[in-house]
Parts: sequence; C-alpha cells; structure tokens
Amino acid sequence: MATERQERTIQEVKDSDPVCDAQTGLKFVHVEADQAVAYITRLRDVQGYTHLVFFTAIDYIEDSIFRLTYMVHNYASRQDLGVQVDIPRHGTTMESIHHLWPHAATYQRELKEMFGIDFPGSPGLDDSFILEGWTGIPPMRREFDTKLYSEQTYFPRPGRVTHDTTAYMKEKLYPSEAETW
Amino acid sequence: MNEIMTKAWYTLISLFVITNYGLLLGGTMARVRAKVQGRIGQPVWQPYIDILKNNFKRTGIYHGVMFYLGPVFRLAGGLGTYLFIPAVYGSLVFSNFSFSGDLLLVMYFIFFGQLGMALGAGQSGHPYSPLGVSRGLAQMTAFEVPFALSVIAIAAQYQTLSITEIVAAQQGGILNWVAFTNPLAMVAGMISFLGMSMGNPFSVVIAPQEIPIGPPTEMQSSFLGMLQTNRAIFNGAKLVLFMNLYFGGATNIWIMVIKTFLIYLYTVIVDASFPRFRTDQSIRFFLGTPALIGIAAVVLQML
Amino acid sequence: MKESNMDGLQTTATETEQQLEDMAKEMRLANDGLLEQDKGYFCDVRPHRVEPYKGIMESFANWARSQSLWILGFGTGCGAIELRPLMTSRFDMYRYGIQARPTPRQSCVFIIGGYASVKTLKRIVRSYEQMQGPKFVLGLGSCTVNGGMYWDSYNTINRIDQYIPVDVYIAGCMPRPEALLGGFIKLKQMIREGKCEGMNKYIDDFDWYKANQKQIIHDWNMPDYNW
Amino acid sequence: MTHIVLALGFLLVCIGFWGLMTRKEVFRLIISFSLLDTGVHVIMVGIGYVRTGTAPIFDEALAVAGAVGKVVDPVPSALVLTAIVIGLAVTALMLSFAIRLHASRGSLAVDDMKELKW
Amino acid sequence: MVSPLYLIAMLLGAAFLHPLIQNRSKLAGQLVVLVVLGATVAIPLQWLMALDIATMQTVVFQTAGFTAPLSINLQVGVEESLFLVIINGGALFSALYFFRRRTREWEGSVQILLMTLVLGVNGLVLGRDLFNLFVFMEISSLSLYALVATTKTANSYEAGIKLMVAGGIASALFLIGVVFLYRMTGTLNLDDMIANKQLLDNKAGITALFLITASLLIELKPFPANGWGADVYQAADPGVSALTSGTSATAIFFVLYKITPLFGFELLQVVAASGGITFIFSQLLAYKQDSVRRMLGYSSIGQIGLLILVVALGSLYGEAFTTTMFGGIFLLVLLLGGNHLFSKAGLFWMSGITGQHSLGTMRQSKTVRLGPVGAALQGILTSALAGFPPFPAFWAKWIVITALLAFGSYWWASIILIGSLIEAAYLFKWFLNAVKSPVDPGTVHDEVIPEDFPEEPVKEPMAGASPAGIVARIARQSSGGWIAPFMATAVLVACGMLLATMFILRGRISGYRDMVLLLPLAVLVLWTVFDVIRVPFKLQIGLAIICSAGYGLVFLPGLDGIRLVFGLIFIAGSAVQMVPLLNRRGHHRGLAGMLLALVFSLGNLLFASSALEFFFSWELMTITSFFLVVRGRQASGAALRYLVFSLGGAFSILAGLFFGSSPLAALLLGIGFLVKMGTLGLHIWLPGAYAETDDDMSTFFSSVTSKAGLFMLFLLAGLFVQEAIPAGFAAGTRLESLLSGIAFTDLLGWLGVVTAFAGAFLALFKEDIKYTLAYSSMGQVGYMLLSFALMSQLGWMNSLYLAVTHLMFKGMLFVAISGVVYRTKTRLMYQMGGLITRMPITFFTVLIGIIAVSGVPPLTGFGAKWMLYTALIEKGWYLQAALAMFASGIAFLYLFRLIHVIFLGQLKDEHRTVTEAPIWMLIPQVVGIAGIMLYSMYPSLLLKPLEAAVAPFFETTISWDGYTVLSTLGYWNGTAVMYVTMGVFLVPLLWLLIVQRKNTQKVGQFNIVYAAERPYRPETTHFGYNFFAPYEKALGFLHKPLATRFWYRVVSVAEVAGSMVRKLYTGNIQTYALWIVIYTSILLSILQRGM
Repeated sequence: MATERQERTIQEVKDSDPVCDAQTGLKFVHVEADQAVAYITRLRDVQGYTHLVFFTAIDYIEDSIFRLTYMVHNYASRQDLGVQVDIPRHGTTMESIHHLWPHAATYQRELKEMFGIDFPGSPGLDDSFILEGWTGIPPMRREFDTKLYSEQTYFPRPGRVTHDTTAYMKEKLYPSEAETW
Repeated sequence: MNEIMTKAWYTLISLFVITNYGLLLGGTMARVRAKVQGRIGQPVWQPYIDILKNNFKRTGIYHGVMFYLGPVFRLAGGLGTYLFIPAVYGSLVFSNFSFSGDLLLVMYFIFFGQLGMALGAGQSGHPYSPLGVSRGLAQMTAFEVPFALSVIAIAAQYQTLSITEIVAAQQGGILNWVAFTNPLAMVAGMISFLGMSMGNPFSVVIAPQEIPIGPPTEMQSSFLGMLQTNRAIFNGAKLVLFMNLYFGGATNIWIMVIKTFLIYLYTVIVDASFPRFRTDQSIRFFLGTPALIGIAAVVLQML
Repeated sequence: MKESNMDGLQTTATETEQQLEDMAKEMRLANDGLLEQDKGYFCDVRPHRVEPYKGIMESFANWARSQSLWILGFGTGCGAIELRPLMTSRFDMYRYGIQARPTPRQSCVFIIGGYASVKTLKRIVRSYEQMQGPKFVLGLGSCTVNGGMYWDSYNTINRIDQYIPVDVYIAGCMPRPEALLGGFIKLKQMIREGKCEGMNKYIDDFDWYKANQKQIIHDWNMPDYNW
Repeated sequence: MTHIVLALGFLLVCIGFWGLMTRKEVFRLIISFSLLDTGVHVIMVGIGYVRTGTAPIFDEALAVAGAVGKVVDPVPSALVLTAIVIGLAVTALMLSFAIRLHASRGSLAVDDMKELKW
Repeated sequence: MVSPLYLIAMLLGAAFLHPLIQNRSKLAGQLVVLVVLGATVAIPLQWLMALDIATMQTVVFQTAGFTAPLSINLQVGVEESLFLVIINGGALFSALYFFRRRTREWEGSVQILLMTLVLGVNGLVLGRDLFNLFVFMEISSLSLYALVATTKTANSYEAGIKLMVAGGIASALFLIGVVFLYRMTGTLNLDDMIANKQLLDNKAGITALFLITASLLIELKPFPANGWGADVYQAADPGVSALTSGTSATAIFFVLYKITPLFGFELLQVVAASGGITFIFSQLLAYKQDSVRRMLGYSSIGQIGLLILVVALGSLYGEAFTTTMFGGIFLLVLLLGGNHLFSKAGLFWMSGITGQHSLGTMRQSKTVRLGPVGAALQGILTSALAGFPPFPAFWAKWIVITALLAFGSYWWASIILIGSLIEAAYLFKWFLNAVKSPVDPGTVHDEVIPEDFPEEPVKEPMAGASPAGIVARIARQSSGGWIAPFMATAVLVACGMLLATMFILRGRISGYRDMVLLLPLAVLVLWTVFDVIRVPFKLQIGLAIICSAGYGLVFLPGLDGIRLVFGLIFIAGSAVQMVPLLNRRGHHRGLAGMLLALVFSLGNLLFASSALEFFFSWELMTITSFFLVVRGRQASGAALRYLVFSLGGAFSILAGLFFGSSPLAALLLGIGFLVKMGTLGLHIWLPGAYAETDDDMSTFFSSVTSKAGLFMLFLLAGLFVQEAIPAGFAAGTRLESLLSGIAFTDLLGWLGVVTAFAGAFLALFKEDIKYTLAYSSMGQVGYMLLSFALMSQLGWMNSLYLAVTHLMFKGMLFVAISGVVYRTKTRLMYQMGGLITRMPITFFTVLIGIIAVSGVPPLTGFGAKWMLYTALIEKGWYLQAALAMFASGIAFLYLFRLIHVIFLGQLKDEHRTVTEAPIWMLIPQVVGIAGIMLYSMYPSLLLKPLEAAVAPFFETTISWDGYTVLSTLGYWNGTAVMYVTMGVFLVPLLWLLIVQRKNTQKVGQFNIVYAAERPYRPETTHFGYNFFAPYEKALGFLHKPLATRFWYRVVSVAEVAGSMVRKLYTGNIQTYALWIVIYTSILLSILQRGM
C-alpha cells in the first residue's frame, strides 16, 4: 500500500511526460528508490504494463550510484516503459519485486552476484548464478580490474600481442591497398 | 559323445555365420542409409572396428554384479534366441537347437535378454537407464500384441507351433508362403517387426537426445562391445524368424541372405522415412490398426 | 625353534598387512571437496596408469581406435556449432569412422568447442574423467589455445591444456569444418603412431592438473576423480 | 345393555387413542392411556355379561349342574379386576416417570421427547 | 421333578425378602440373587434329566387342586426346560454383569426388579393359561419399564414412557383378544383351545387370535412399529438392554411359539411376512447406525424377526423342517434363539464394558481399543451372531436354508441370506472399529498412496507364566463385568463344539478320518489354552508346523489325483509358509492357532463328503482367515471387504448346493468359488486383504488360500460344462441361436483371461509393493481359471501346474518382500532402491521369482505358458490366447518394475545399514528356489504326476520323447533348454571375465554420467515413481476402478434404503403409537382380504 506521499508522487509522475530517448524511441521514467516498487505495482495493475522485459543495473562509479532499470511492456498499447531508479553504490539494498513477477527473482539473483545489490526476501538470492564459489568483489562493479584478475588467475599464454586494428590491417593484411584509403 | 562334438561344431559354425552376417548387414544398412542421405557413409566393416575398439579399451567401470552380468544376459538372450530357431530349412548345420522347443519358446526367450539388459541397466543407478527400459518394455508389450495374434493365426492355419513344420508347410512355391496364404497375419507381423527393430517411428526407446541412448547409458568398453555383438546376432535371429514365419524360410544359406536382407531393407526404408512416435503413441498405434488386422487374421482362421 | 619360526612368520604377516594398508591409503583420494556425508556415494580410488600393449598388438589396437572415433556430444562453447555440419552430407564425418555419442562413457574424443568459462571447465573435467581410456582431446578454436578474444575476462580459461591434456589444437575463430576434419586426420595419424597417451599423462601429472583445476574452481563439490 | 356397554367401552378406547395421538403433553397422554385402559376393561366386562344371569355364587338357588346358562361368567370379572390392578400399576409407574422426566428435563411436552430417534 | 411352582415361589419370595437381607449386608443380598438365579438354571436342568428328550416328553403341573380348565396349569416339557435354561442362564449372567460392574445401577431395587423380571419370564414360558400369560407378561414388562429407568437419565425416562405407551397398547390388544377368545371357546386354557381349534375357524375367531398375535408381535417390536424399542436399547444401560433383548424378548417369543398351533394358514403367512420384513429392514437400519447400542438394538429386533419368520414358516412348511434332525422346528428356534440370546447379550455387555457409544465413521475413529481378551470375546460373540461355524446359528441357518430351498421358497431364503450378510457387515464393522490399531485409517487405500505407517509402540512384556500370575490376571480381567460376556462366550463355544460334533459325526465314528473335520476346532481350543498358559509364540508356531506336517503325513496318503495335488498345496505349502512367522518376536495371541485352524479347514475341504461338511469347512476357513487379515496394521477396511465378499460368496454357495446340477447351481456355486479366487468384478476384496495382512502372512493368502476356489471348481467341474442358458430361453428368436451352445466353461474362460489381464494391468500402476503382488496373484489365478475352463488334458494339467508353481514362486516373492518390508519399514517401492548390495539373497530370490512368474525360459514359468497357449490353440480359443499373451507381457512389465525399483537403482541413505532378511524368512525362499530349479531342470518330474492326476478325466493328447513333451501342436524339452541357456550364458561370461579381468573399477552409486553434473540425493536420482507413465497415458482409461465403483453403488443403495427407512423413527411417541395402529390395521386388512 502506497502512502499518501507516494500516491502523490505517482500522480506527479503520471502527469508528467516520461522522458523519451531520442535514439531508441524508448520512454524512461525516473523514480525515487522508495517509491519505485509502488509505482511499478501501479504500472502493472492499473496501467497495463503486465510484462517485465528485463531488469538490470548500470554502475555509474563517477556519480557513486547504480542505476537500476526496470523495463516493462504494455501488450495492449505495445508500449515499453523503462523505470529508472538510482541507488547508492555503498550499502546497496533495493526492495524486491519478485512478488510482482516471479521471474524477477532471477534478475535479482544475477544483480546480487554481479553487482552485490541486495534484495531482501527474494527467493534463492544467494544461490550462485554464473560464478560458482566467487568470493572476491562482484566482477561487474567497475572497481574490479578484470584484466589483472585474468592475468593473475588463468595462466595467460606467453607471447600474446595486442595490435591497433587499423594499423595492423594496413601493415599486415592489405599493405598494397593501404594508400587507397 | 561324437554326436555331441558334431553338434558343438555345427553350433559354432552356425553362430559364426550369423554373427558375421549380422555385422555385415548392419554395416551395409548404414551404408544404404548414408546413400539415401547423399553421403558416402561409413565403411561396411565399421561395426567390426567399433567392437574391436570397445574391447581394446584400457579401462572400464562397473556398478555391481548385475551391471556386470547384464550384457552377458543380453548376449545369452540373443544367442539363445538364434539357437532355438532353425535358420535354414533342411540343413543339418543350421538347424541349431530347434528340437528343444517350438515357436512359443522363441517368443518367450526374447524376454530373457531384455530382462538381463534391463537388470544391468537398472543397477547402473542412472535414471535414464530405467527410463529407457520403461519405454522399451512398454513398447515391447504393445508390439507383442499384433505379433502374438499373427503367430496364433499361423499356428491355427497350419495346426502346429513348430517352426520347422511351419517352414515345411510353406515349401513348394512362392504362393505357399504365409505372406500369400495368410496376408493379414503377415501384415500384422511385419508391422510389429518395425517395433521390434526399434527404428523410426518407434525409436524413442534409445532416444539419444533426451535420454542418452536409454538403457546402455552407462555401458562402455567390453560391456558395450558385447552389446554390439548381440545386436548383430539378435538382429539376425529376428530376421531369420520372420523369414521363417512369413516368407517360406530358406532352403540354403544364400536364399536366407537374400530374404533377410530384403526384410531388413524394409525396416530401414521405414526408419529413414518417418519421424518418431512418443511411447504412449506407439502403444496406442500397435493396439490400434495392427492389432485389429491381427484379430481379423485370427477370426478368419476361426471361421 | 618352531616357536620362533612362527613368530617370524607372524611379524612378516603383520608387516605385509601394514604395507598393504599403507598402499591402499595411498591409492585412496582425499575427496576433500565433498561434504562428509556425500563421500560414501563416490568411488575414491586413485586412477592408475595403464600401460599400452606391446608391439603389433598395440599397433593393431591403435589402428582400431583411430578408425572408430566417437565424439562426446558436449558443445562447451560457440564452436560446437561447427560440429553440426560435419554430420551433413557435405562433410560426412562417418566415412572416417567418426560418430557422435551422447554419453562420455562410450566416447573417446572430447572436442572442447570454443571458449570455456570456469563453470564449464568444471563440467569439462568431470566429463573428461568419465570417459574411458584411451581418450583424446581436440581443442577447437583460438579460445582453447590462449583465451581468444575474451582472454581478459574474469571468467574465461585461457589455456585448456593447463587443466586437461590436449592432443590436437585447431586454431581459428572459428575454424571451418574442413579445419576440424583436418584436425581429426591429424589425430588419427597421431593415434596410429601411438602418440596420444594423454590419459596416462593426466594420471602421471594428476596432482598438478588437480592443483590447477582447484585453483580456479572454487566450488569444487565433486570427488577428486570422477570415475 | 351389553351392546351399550360394549359401545361405551369402544368409545372410551377410541377417546383414549385419540388422546394418545393428539395431545402434546405427557400427563395428558397418561390420562388418555387410562381412558383407553378403562375402555378395555369395560369391553371385557361387557363381553362377560349375561343379561338375565345372576351372580355366580353357588348356593341353594343355583345348582352346580346347569349353572352355566344362568350365571354371569365370573372369569371376565376376575380378569378385569386383575387388569385394573395392573393398569393402576402401569399408570403409577408412568406418572413417576413423568415426574422424573420433568425434574431432569424441565419439560413434559411430547415434542421435547425427541432425544432418541432414527 | 421339582415343581415349577417352586421356581416361581422362590423368585417371588426372594424378591420380597431381598430388601431385608440387603439391609443387613449388601453382599448377602447380592449372593441371594445369584443363588436364586442359579437355582432357576439348575431346576430346568434337573427337569431335563428327568424328561425323555427323544420323545419331547411334557409334564403338566396343575395348581390349586383343580384340573386344567378351571385352574391355572403349568407345563414342563423339554422345550420349556431348554428355553428356561437359556433364558435364566442369560439372566444369571446379567446378574453377574451387574454384580461385577459395581456401578450405581446395581442397587437393591435393580436386584429385585431382575428377579421379578425373571419371575415373569418363567411364568411366560411355563404358563398355559392365556390370561395368566397376560399377567406374567405384565409382570415382566413392569419390571422392564422400571429397569430401563435405572440409568436415571432423562433419556431413559423418555424411553421408558415410550416403552410403556407401546406396551400399554399391546396389552390392551391382548386383553381384548383374550376376552374374545374366551367368549368363543369358553376357556382360557391353551391346550383346550388347541383341542377346540375349529371353534376359531371363522372371521371373528381369527380376528381375536390376530389381536393376541398382534399384541405379541408389537411386544417383539415389528417393523415399522418398533421405534420405541430402538430408543430403549439406545437409552438403557447395556445390562438392561441385554435383558430386554435376550431374556424378555425370547420369552415373549416363546409365547408366540406356543400359540402358533392355533394359527391358520393366513395368519401364519401374515406373521411370517411381518417377521421377514422386520428382519430385513432392521438390518438395513442397523447398517446405518452410528450409535453402537442402537445398532445392536436393531440387530436384536431383526433377529427376533428372523425367529418369528422361522417359526411361521416352520408351521407353514412343517414337514420340510422336521425331516432334518430331532425336534424339528423347535431345534431351530432353540438354536437361533439361544445363539441370539447369548451372543447379543454378550455384545451388549461388551459395549457397556468398553463404554463405546458411538461407532464413529470408520475414517475418524474415536474408539476404545480392546485388549486381546476383549478382542477375542467380541470376535467370538460377533462370529456367533453372524452365524459362523461352529456356533449354533450356523447350524440353524443351514437347516433353515436347506428346508426353505427344498420347499422351493427361494424368496424367503434369499431374504434371510441377504439380511444375514448385512448383519455380518455391520457387526464386523463394529468389531473392526473396536480392535483396529490407532494408525489404521479404516479404509482400503487402494487408489491413493498410503502414508508411511508410524512405528507402533512396543507392547510391554506381560507378567510371568506362573500359575499365580495366571490366576491374578484372570481375576483382574474378570473384574469390571468381563465375567458375563466371558460366560456367554463360553456357553456359545461349548454349545458350538457340541453341535459340531453332533452334526458332523452324526453318531458315526468309524475311525480317525471322521474326526478330521473337527480338527480345526480342536486346534482353536488347544492353542487358546496355549495362549492362556503363555506358551512362547515360537513354540506355538513350531508346533503348528509340526502339526500340519503330521496332518499331511497322516491324511494325505489316502488321497490320489487332483485331491492329492491340492492337498500338497494346502498342507505342505502352508507348513513351509509358516516358517517366516518364527521370526516374530513377542507374543501374538491367537495367531498360531488361527493359522493352523485355517490350514486344517483348507485341508478338510479335501475330505468333506457331504454338502454340510464342505460348507462347514468352507465357512471355518472364511472366518479364520478373516481373523488373520484383521491382524494387519491397517487392515480393517480390507478385512471388512474380505469378510463381506467371502460371506456373500459362501451364501451363494450355500444356495447353490441345493439346486442339484442345474445351471442355476453352476451359477451360484461358480460365483461363490470365483469370489474366493477373486476374479474380475468380484476381486475388490482381494488386493486389500492380501496386501494389508501382516507381511509374513500375505504369502499364505496369496499362494495357498486362493487355491481353495480353484479346487472346488475342479471338484465340481461337471457342473460347468453344461450350457449356461437354459433351453427354451428366448426361444424362437435370433437370440436363441446366438446364446445356445455357450457353456459355463466358455464364460469362465473369458473371465479367466480378462482377470489375468486386469490383474497384471492393475499391478502395473501400484506403488505399494504388496498391492502389486496382490494384483499379480489375481492375474495368476486368472490364468489358472482360464486353463481350467479349457476342459482338456493340457488345460487341466496347466491349471494344476500353475497352482503348484505359483505356490512356489509367489510364496517366495511374498516372503522375500516381507523380508524387505521388515527391514526397510516401508511398503512403497519408490522409497526403496539399490537394496541388492544389502540383501543379495533376497534379490536372488526375487530374480528367480520374477523370471518364473513371467514365463521366461528356462525356468518353470515357461512350461505353464507353453501348455497354456498350446491348449488354447488346440481348443481354438485364439482370441483368448492373444489376450493372455498381452497379459503376460504386461506381467513382465510390473515384475521388472518390482525388481528394479526395490533392488536396483540408487540406495537410499536410510537403508544404508539394512541387513539381509532374517534366517527364518530365507528358509522358505531357499526351499522355493530349490523347487523351481528342480522343476526347471526336469519338468517331467512335475508334469508326469500331473498327467496321471488328470488322466481319469480326459483322453491323453500329449506324449513323451525322452525329456521332450510333445503336444499335437508343438514340443518342449525343458532340460535341453536349460542346458542351452546355461551354455550360451557361460560363454559370454567367461569372455567378459577374461577381457575385463583387470583395470575394471567398481564405482560408487553417484559415479554416473549425469549430464556433466552430479546427483545430490539418491531420492531424486532413483527412477521409480510412476514407472510406466506412458502406459498410463496410453491405456489409463482401463485403469478406472469400475468394479469398486459398482460395489460401492450396491452398498450405497443399501445405505440410502437404510437412511430413508430410518426417517420413520422421528422419536415422537405419538408417531410411534400411530405406527402401531397402522401396523395393526394393515395386518388386519391383509388378513381380512386373505380370508
């Protein structure tokens, strides 16, 4: 049950036009974290956005936030709507929406493993998703140095060289045609 | 004593012939199937190599006594089934042990190998093995119905259950074959033969994708080699049986080869042309039209 | 006199028993990755080296092995898509005696089809160990050689030969089926020459391989050797 | 006379039955029952009555021989006496039961006596 | 002879003096009552000694110095004496019941009332004066009214008033009737009236007589005018109910019996009809009852109705009844009445002792569980009431049915049989409810998967076996009123034994062979003594094994042919099957005796030389086996089904025995035997009974008892070859040509093969292992029936061959499985798995067993298949042959499932420590394996004797060539097959051993290829549940429990009838009175129309 304040916010959000992404044509709404679930519930039950397309997170380490995006879809109006929620990077906890869409639990499990975002109450949250027995910092957080980790862990075969693609093509593969470019 | 030694030699010869024939037949049919699909296909002797390789495996595992004995049971079932069928009519060498029992014995001895294999597969503890066994047995009981009806019709027709006598009654021309004197019985029997050879559309038993080849999932090395040997022998035995029952038997080994080859070809053609039934569908299928045809054959004999 | 003789015999007997016990202990695997109550479910015997036959017998056996290569139908990565064309009439692998089998028990060739994640590696190791020897491994694609284009991922194995012995590598991203067939022909040749003793190598360096595997597979949860 | 007595008796019996069937209280049932009983007694007396007969006392006026036709049969009277006694006993017992019933259940209505059924 | 006046005077005096004595000492007062009542039993006994029983002598006692018409006379004859003995005996036991109960009901007034009641009752029996009878009737009624109220509850007063109103109306009718009779006959003396019967042969006379009869009938509570009676039974103290039902009603019934000579034809018919209707409707009503006492009340009413029916019919068809035994109709009345009196009184007392009021539905039981003694008593009393041998009602029932059928009175016979069946059903339902274990759901969980049963608490060890301990125990148990039902039981048992001896021997004792039929009874007595003196259970079973072996050695050599084959099955088979029981710990009261009695009654079927002897043994077998089934932990529902079906079958047999060799006889007898065999449609008792019995006894039912029906079919085979449709049926129509020529054997053949199919098919989907085996047994019996129905040499040989081999392999399987269940503590197959490593011998047994059952060569089962199909094809039964083959294929499925799901696959954690079955369970298995191996190796060892056994019946169609048996169609050489099989088995085995001699590693149970994963739990890795799901999907529609549904419909018809009828009893006193009036009027109008 949404509180009065939440109701008001939802009303405001509803009245205001969602931001339309010029490139993709997708519409996005920005919601405060504590009102997000109530708003999504309303979207699902009242506005007809009955399908959770995906649920993901982006690490904005510069702003010290994770931006969660709930992508919902309305079959009747064939309308996608992205609900964006910013949560702080530290002590990250978000309200679970597995009660709205059971499959959301899987997304939340993935977010827990990859970003360390906690969703209290979500079923099977701590089961390993891809990384079995991972103990370090979650690998999708941008402070995790994946190259360093790989080099330390996976016996890199010596002799690997990384080339600049354009230069390499010019020099090695098509030297005769290089001038024509 | 001398008689027994002679019989032993004859038996060995007979088994040698049927084993090699079965293996070559398998290789040939794989080749035929490849040609149908526009491929070159494996060499004709590929079955020999596969058996050799499996027996040359350096390691093996087993899950228990019944797992160990399962392939033995299976091979014994194949050998026994063959040995109770007279392979070539009038031949001393290929009469085998057909004096110890009639058609009923052969029909029930088929179960011997099935049971042993099922037990071996069961002890592996792999869930897919009994799943395959369940499918296989369920399908087997179903295709036994038209086959049984067909056999009863033949027994009623000739008033005998002895295979030798059934073959004897079919001598003297192609029109004396059961296939022509009792076509309904033949149709019912040949449909159930499709189920017995477990090709498409009745191949769900070994379904390689869902339940890795069913009962022998855990079988490897020499165990698997033994099963492959059995497949050749048992295949031969079944072909010989159906040849004897419906197509006038064989008076010499070449006729046997030709007839069994054609019968086998028929199953391969069906195999290559159909998709697969689910188990319950094949049960319903066998208890439907083929069973009705069999009943018609039997009822014709009763009139 | 008699008594002392008896004593001597007894000591020998106990000593022999002691030795046997020690040997048996040595032959057992620790299986530390398993929960205590699960240990009874798994065989803990240490695999041992099996010597090839001598002389022409081994040559004959190797010829048979090379003519009957059964692939384990386990596509570990994107490269597995290149296995399918092999069965078609265009490439027709059957003519080389190559078939696909759905169970590791009956297979002798393991194709590591493309890049392997840590999670997949665990399954690769398990399947490899469940195959009966002699068994051969084909590394398909660059990712099995050096990690390929994902080499710096947190999750990609760079060199598969650190974890299981590989007989033949087929480089490329992706290699075409023709390359795959070439690899097979190379493998056959090596088998006939008796060079494919990967299984014995694995057993000889068992502890090294295990250490490598355990270094990255944190959630071990299986016996040390999957019989 | 006999017929009148008999008719009266049957009337009483009928009243008794009617009471038994229609009254809704245990006491009235008992009264009806008494009526019924009395009716039966009257019938018995009526049957045994001989119009011109005399009392069955053997004395000079009544010789033993041939007495049968002249005396009123004494047996029905004897029966009635016994029956009245027994009827009295039954009525008394009924009344005592009724009292006890009222004491324990607080009601004498017939419709309340339905604890036991089916 | 003691004058009967003393009897009355004594009772009267004691009743008057009692308060005085009671004031002095309570104990003395009670003792006086006991002494006086004892004397009332002793005096008639003295009369009996003085009287000449054979001529039914009577002595008339005059009173007041006058002769009969003028004064009251009392008649003492054999009839009166015997009735007084039982009636007063019942009263004495009642006194004992009150005495030992020490409840507040047992006050001085009650004692006095008891004596006055007995006084009235004695007068009723002895008096010959109609008015005198009225007085005595009123005395006893008044005492009874007062006794009913002794509970001092509102309900009892209510019941008392109802009773009094009804009694008042009845006495009014009686009085009017008496007066009219007197008016017409001029006498009140019964003897004079009977002498001047012609005076009453007019409308008025009959009406007057009718009034008296109606009054008596109303006192005896006829349907529907009997609502108050049931209320009384429900409200009164059980002791009083026992008196009402036993003492009082029996005496009033005796009055009715006394005046029957006055009745004309019409009146007798009316009385008979009333009795019959009362009987059948009371049983229906009782069936629907929830209150135990009301149920018993209805049962009493019904039994009295039966008595009335029997008396009326006896007078109607006098000559048919008198031919049977001495005493004619009286004997019947005595047997029925006495049996009812003691058993019903006993049951009332039991209900009082246990304090059980509500039956509850079987599902939600709220019962007081009876101890062993109580269970035994209630079991015996219930059996006696239901008319099982050797109790008096059994013999009475036999005589009645015999006479009725001889007279052609089929309707009455069927009413009596159906009523008895319903009665047995509800009585045993109560019994089961009282004895069942707390974990018993009370239903047959055939279609649902049962919960795992919890461990039952271990019973505490009982006191030692010292004589003092025994005395102390008996004393302890006899307190609280146990003594009364115990005495009643003792009387019934003694009478039963006596009657059995009398009827079975019939005066001839020409050697020990005649005694053989009585052996089961002797065994029951002897082993009961063993139980009392605490002979250890193992010793008891050991003795039983020795005894059955001895029985076999002594009696079987006298037999030949088919009887010998079945004798060996029954006796030798049983002796071996008893061995697993030696494994039991603790004491199991009555088990060994019942088992041995069952074995002997089975054996006695072989020796029965007359219909009665046969039926005696058959019923004995039914009841003993029922008591064995009851012992199962959750068996109550199954036991009830078993009992009802067995009893129904037995009644069908009883009826069929009297139709000579007509098709009807074949039909009725056939149904009876088929019930025992459990063929399709009549099988619904079978799975539950086989499965829910204790695990180590299921084998007994499946492998031994089920053959009894088959044996009887063989014995009476001549009946079944006749045409099933009598000539002239549907004559002239097209139907006739279709139906003519269908013999019973054709029907039996189809029934057999369909049963075989259904048994196999139903076994396929059962998760409960014992249900699987039970259905499997059903299927196997179907094969036997099919082979029998072939009526050819090969067919019969096969039937016998199957019977023998089925004994071996099914016995083995059941014993092996009982070992598994014993160790794993579960019956659900999918909860087992992988037990081969823990129980290798059992596994081997099961392996041999399933190979043998499924008919896979080279073991014995194939012989049966070979003979079956050969015989079928010879006979031309092609379609049956095909269906049989399908059935055998399906049998292979469930057998594989059996061995796989239990022994192969994944071993469960909780079974990791399971050990091999106990040695006693292994012995029969080893014996079975040895037998199967022997007969597999040399089938001729079995086939040749069977050939000889069948030889007298058919021309031979098979011949022998060495070890090869040749039929007209084919041949089979079991020995050669065995050798070839061994050869082809050994060669690959040797090859494998050589190739795989090293480097082959035995691995653990989770070392499987699991799609590159690993299994985590054995439970989720073991494929066992719903094993043949595709079959269910394809043919599941055949799997519906149609037969069960049909029988439930039949039962629900009875239930609906019962619940509709019981709406009559509104509880309103005026309705009751109205019913009395209506009842009387209807009877009167029927009577008038009849005249």
